[in-house]
Amino acid sequence: MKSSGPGPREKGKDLLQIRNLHVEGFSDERWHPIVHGVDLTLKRGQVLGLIGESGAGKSTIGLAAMGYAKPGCRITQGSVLFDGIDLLAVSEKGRRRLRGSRIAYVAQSAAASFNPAHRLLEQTVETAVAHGLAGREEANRSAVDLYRRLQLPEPETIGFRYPHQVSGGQLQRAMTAMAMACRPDLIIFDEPTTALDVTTQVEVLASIRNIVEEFSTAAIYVTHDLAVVAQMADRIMVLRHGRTVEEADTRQMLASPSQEYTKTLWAVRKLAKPEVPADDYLLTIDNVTAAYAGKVKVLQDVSIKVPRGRTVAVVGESGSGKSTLARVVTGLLPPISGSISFAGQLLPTSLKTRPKEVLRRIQMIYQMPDNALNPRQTVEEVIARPLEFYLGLKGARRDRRIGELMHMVEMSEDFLERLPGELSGGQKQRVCIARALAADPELIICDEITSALDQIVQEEILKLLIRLQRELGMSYIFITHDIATVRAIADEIVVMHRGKVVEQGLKSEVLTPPHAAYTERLLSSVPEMNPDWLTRLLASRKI
Amino acid sequence: MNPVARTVLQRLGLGLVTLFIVSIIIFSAIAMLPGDFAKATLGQSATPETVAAFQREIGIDRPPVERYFVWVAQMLHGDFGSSFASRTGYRRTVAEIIAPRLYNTMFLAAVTALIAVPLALGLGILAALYRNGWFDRLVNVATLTTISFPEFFVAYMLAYLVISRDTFIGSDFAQTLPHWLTVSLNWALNAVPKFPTLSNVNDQTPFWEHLWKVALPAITLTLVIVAHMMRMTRAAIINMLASPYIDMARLKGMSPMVIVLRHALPNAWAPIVTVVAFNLAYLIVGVVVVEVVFVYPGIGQLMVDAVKSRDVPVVQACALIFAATYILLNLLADIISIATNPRLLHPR
Amino acid sequence: MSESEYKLGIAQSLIGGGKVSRRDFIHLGLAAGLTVAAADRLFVSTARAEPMQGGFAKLGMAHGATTDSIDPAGYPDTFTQTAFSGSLSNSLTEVDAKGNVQPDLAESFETSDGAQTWAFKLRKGATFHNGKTVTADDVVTSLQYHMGKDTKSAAKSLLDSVADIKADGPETVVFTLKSGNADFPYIMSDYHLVIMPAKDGKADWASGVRTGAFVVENFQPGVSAKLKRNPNYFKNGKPYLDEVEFIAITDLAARMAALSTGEVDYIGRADLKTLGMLKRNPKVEIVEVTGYGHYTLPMNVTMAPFDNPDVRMALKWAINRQEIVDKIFLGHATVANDNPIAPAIKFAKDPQPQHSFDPEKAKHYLKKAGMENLKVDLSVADAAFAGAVDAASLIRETAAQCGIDVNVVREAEDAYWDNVWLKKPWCASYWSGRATADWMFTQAFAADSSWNESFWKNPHFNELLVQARAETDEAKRAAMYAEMQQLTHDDGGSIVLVFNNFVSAQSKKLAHGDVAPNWENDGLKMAERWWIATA
Amino acid sequence: MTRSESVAAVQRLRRSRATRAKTALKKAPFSAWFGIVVILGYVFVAVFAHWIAPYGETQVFSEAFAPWSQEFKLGTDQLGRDMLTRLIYGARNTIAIAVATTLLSFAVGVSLGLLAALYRGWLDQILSRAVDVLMSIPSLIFALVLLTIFGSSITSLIVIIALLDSTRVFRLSRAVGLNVAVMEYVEVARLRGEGPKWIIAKEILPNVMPPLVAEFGLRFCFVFLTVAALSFLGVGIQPPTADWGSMVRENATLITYGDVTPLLPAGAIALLTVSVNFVVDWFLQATSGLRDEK
Repeated sequence: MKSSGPGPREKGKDLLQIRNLHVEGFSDERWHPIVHGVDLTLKRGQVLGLIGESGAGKSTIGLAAMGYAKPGCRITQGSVLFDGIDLLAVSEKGRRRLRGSRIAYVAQSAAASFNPAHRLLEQTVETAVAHGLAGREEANRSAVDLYRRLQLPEPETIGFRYPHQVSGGQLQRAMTAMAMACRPDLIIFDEPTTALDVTTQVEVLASIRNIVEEFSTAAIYVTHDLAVVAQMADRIMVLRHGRTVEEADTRQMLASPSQEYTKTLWAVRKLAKPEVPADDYLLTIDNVTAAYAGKVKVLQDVSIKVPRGRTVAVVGESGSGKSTLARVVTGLLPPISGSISFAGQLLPTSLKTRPKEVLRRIQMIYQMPDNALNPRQTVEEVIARPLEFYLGLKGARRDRRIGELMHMVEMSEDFLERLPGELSGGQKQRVCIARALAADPELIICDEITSALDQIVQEEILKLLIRLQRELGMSYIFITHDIATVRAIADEIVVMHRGKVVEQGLKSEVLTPPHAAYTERLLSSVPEMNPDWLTRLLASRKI
Repeated sequence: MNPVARTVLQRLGLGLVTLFIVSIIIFSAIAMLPGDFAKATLGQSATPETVAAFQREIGIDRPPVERYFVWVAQMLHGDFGSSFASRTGYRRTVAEIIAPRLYNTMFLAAVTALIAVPLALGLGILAALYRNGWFDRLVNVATLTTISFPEFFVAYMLAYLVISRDTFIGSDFAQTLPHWLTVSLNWALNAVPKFPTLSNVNDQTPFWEHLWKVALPAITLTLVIVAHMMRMTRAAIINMLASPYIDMARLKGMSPMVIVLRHALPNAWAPIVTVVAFNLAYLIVGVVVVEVVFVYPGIGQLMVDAVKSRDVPVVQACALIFAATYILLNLLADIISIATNPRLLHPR
Repeated sequence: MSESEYKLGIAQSLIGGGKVSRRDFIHLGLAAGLTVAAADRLFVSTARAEPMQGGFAKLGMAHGATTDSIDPAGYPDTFTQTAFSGSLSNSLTEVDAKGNVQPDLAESFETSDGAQTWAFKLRKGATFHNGKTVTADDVVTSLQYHMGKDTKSAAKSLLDSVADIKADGPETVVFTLKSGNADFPYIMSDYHLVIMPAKDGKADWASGVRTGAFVVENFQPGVSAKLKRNPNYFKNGKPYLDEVEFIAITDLAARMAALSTGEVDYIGRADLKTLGMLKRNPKVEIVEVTGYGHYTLPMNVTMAPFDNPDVRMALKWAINRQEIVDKIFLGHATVANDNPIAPAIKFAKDPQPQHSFDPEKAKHYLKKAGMENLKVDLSVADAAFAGAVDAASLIRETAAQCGIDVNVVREAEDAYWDNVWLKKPWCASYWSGRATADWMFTQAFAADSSWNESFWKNPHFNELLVQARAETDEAKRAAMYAEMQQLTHDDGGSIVLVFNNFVSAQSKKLAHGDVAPNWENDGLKMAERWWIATA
Repeated sequence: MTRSESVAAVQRLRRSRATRAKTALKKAPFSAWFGIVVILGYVFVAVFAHWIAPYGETQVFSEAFAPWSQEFKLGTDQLGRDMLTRLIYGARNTIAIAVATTLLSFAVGVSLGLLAALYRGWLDQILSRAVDVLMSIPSLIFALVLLTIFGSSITSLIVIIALLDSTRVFRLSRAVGLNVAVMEYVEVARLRGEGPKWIIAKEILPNVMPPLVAEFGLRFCFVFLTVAALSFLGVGIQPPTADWGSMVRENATLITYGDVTPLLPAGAIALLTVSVNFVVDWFLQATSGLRDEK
């Protein structure tokens, strides 16, 4: 963050020096390197952004900065000098004394990283009390103070709640408070906002930035999201496969990345499909209202039209009911009221009552390919089943078809006898797509299918989908929370909020102002590559 | 509504239904058994007339269905009825027959639980703390072995240890061993306290003597149940150790002991108490064999006797008590799991 | 005889009453020229031989169930029999160690008109525990308790032969029998037929007030019964013990363990397998009596193939009784010869030839019956008698050698007497035996007996039975019984395997005189007859 | 990652998959090895009992309780039957019964459990309540009663114990089934319109195997001990069939005198159950996801 006056501790001296760090991970009965010889230097009060795709080793390095290796990992070489102490050389006890007190950690999923059995306050003050840095009373008081600084609601009492009683954004801030409790010199932020909705993310980012600035704490900020790191970091280090690609000052890095790889990372953002107006409609959802047994309505009087051969992107944050919409269409959740008609005829509401033929014509692809593929079935079995089940293909004809499908999703046939466990995330998703295509459907519902993937892979998948639509002319309902993805693939957009449709129409109409209030907020919350974006946004929202 | 209260009510309701069905099952099972109380008691000396007279007196000449509903009616008035062993002018109520036996069983169960549960938890926690260390391996192998032994085998071996204090030297077995071994074994055996191998207690037995007499049964049962609970404790804790908030605790610089006790254990209670409850139930319901071996007048043996002699009212009562114990203990387990889980205790 | 020896003699006679201390006696012994050890040994032996007053004995019984009660209609097993019949109560008569009937609560008895009328004179001054004197009416009501159509008594059939009982004055009871029975006094010794006080015309058993040597102090069915001495028992001097506790220890191993750890002083039904090892224990004494009890394998002679005498004969020859005695009863039994009358019983006569294992004879009879490769089921359970199942497996082996395929069917232990005995064509059975030949035959072999387990109806046998019963000429009777025993041996449907011994074990601190053979535990009266020796 | 790298990765995985079993065995602790060896030994003996046993199962010799000798390696029992022979045949009979029982109880328990997990709703309710009822009746005594009713033939022994035991199997398979039933690939199958048979057999079952296999081992031991306990309480297997449980019971009193005879069958039982437990324990360690560090 831009040099905002001298903090309590003097700035500029080296705080952390990592030299020639090697880390290995254990899997498939043997050790193999994750990080090969990374060097890193961090000055007091400085914020360093570690960025890279999954498997780049950014989190591992973050943890190594605390002299810690995850279960199943080990640091094999190198030194981690923290304020002159080599964390790899000192005893476990010695490291323990530093952790929490002088080096703190903020984990990705606060929900999972808070102990569900204890109240927030206990956990916030635990380190301070355990390390004997403060008495309970004092610790509690300073905790409440931190809650206030982090703009947590009811700072006096929120500490007495249990983790599950607090929202995700608040938890993430509470965890920051916990990290700050001992006023550490260094905090490791490990993807602290990845699990949050964009609108929440903004607030959390803001409060984190303020507090770090206030105590001018040094920080390592690990993330895969360039736009985010651009807001938080003074310097950025790009990592790939456990090696440093390049490191530079934030602005310079954004302006002129020197490495090819970095450029490709930057490039992803630019993919955009020209929209095509609808001619006729395949699926019509009329005033559908749905609810899970006895609970509040998750869909209220929703009406959506899906044109044939086009893509309707359903955008919304968690709890907006977009996934429920998918369940209603597939028949997993029969609506309370309203009707759905498919290709002219009324669609039986519940799955059981739908004829095989209808089931075949509507297919679905999920967010987590790992969960969507049976780990005990080979790719071939996965793709073959719909062919046999729907089309009754056998023997040679089936095999030929399987070949074609693999070709369509750009995978070689030697993947056929593999199990999902042996495929990368992108490949798994391709198999899921192939499985959907096998039924040769007219409508495919894609539920957040790219959000679990790295950006480069995301792009490949999106391109694939676009191509397939061009060739086979099926319609997509594309459920996502990511505006970039929407830009990339949508013809029409439906914006949902709290189970209602806020706005819908052609992509160009929805994305260009004037927007509905919520859409405005949503769009404005999407981080931009500009380092000053957050500052400006906050100013404009005057938080 | 408070989740605990809700569960309690729900389960109690279900429990009653279960009890009702159990009573039907048991009743019909006994009805299906060959012979009846009269024939069973008269045994070889039965003659048709005597049997008939007997059946008339205790009313088992009536059709089963009628008898069942009479019994249910009694139960609803909280009357367990009277044993078939009663005679005109000499009533033996089921309650008075069961009471002392139930007390004995509870006594033994309590003693065992007081030894076994803390032991199991302690060992489990230590094993989890020093997992994959020699201690862990040792405990693991030891416990696996103890659960593998037939109950009566353990019981007899313990009895043997006590008896051998005197008889070992003289036994053939001792002769077959090398001298030094015999001597040292004998020395070891004499270190064994002279526990009674006969746990025959009655309502006049004073407390301490009672305690002394159940020593062997208690030890046997402890050996039988500790393993199960200990292993579950260990497993549950280690399971928790895989979760992110444990990593977090480590990164907060907490010591392994603190991590296990303050961060893992509180989240591991549910599975542990379930297993503990299961074993406690076993202590009350499943100890027939041990009772037989040590001639301990517990309720298990009572039920077996009653089944043998077709004393239906007693069998029914025992079965209901057993079922009730099982249900209540499980309910207790659930309550504890709820109480130890904030998510359930304080819903959003 | 020197003076000192004389003194010693006197002293010896006084030991029994505990009037001479061990120390003094040894002094006298030394004076009489004995070594200390010798004197001590003499003291001990004398002491053991002479009953001593006082003491508390714990007696481990092989039975006991929660359904036990003091109701004499029941008394199903040794626990209730020994505790409540033998110790708490008296019958009119008892059987002594020699197997002769003796007056017990009765003082004397005499018969008239061909043993059809019996008059029992009650003992003077015999009182119930509550002080009430025993009158003839008490006796009448007590016995009637086992008679009539509503009785549930196991002894009912015993008294079937009784036509009428009436009191003749307060001290005499007169029985009129349907037909003469010279052995009637024996029947009166049965453990069910105890005398209870009459309460408004009914026998009052529930109060537990009886005439016996002990009074119930505490009774927990299936667990234990504690009895204490009845100070004004009518047999002077008896009982010797102040207190006895009967403990139900049904598990064999537990019973043995309890004795060897000294937790009980006596156990009934010791484990034969380990008796040898028990003998090594210097503190333990083993008592073994050949009783009247015997194990049988009744064949239903009304069903094929057992309706064929030759088949029965073949089977009788196809069993190795000696092996069964040796292996299953480890020698603690006597080979029987298909004759239910134990050698100890009056008029017992061993029929000829002795049936033993002889494949040739067996095959011969099979051929005669025209049933080579015979196949039969043998239904057994240890409920019949301990070792029945093993015995059956042995029989299976030997029978196989005679070309008979015996299929051993293991029946359920409980309800055995209800489902198997008298139902299955060939099964295992146990008779605790009866004190007289007549009694035994009447119950187990008479055509009209409901316990005629082989359904054997041999007209000649049944005539003899009736004649012999009324016959008062000993010689004639002997002849008749001999013939009957031969009949059961040759033609009878019951294979009488062995006479079992009562094997009990006790710590040496318990002492006793000669042990009665009629029932276990010294004719059920051990509590009354035994004492604790000083040594 | 790019294609070439992924292929490399896959080859690595492929190789390891082929060798996983071997490496796992290599890394197996001593206890597991011990267990495996013993179990194999038992199976061998059980299968070839007829050829191994020196004498016939029910063959009777003159001397009862013969001491250990050349003729009778472990002496003879109370009827003069060769102890070793009885032990060997006992292995066959007892193990056969235990295996049959366990298989049956799994057939019942697993199928019902998975059905309940898949459909939930009333089916689940009914089954679960029924199981509750059964479990609340003391199984040993209940078994005693049932065996008295239906007679203690081997068949009824197997069926009764299996049914009583299947309740626990039901509980477990339902629990693990529930975890898998919520997976999206199951949802996919349902969306495709698959029937329950396919879903259970092809989608759920393969994914719940490890815990079930482990449970199988434990159940086997349990059944084993139950049979022993039952014959100890007097409802055993038809004589003269050799069976370890009743063999213990027949000679129990010898223990009082430090005689080892009754310990042989008891030991045989213990040894087998210990071994199975060891193997199961290791198997669980190997298959369960939790990798405890240190």
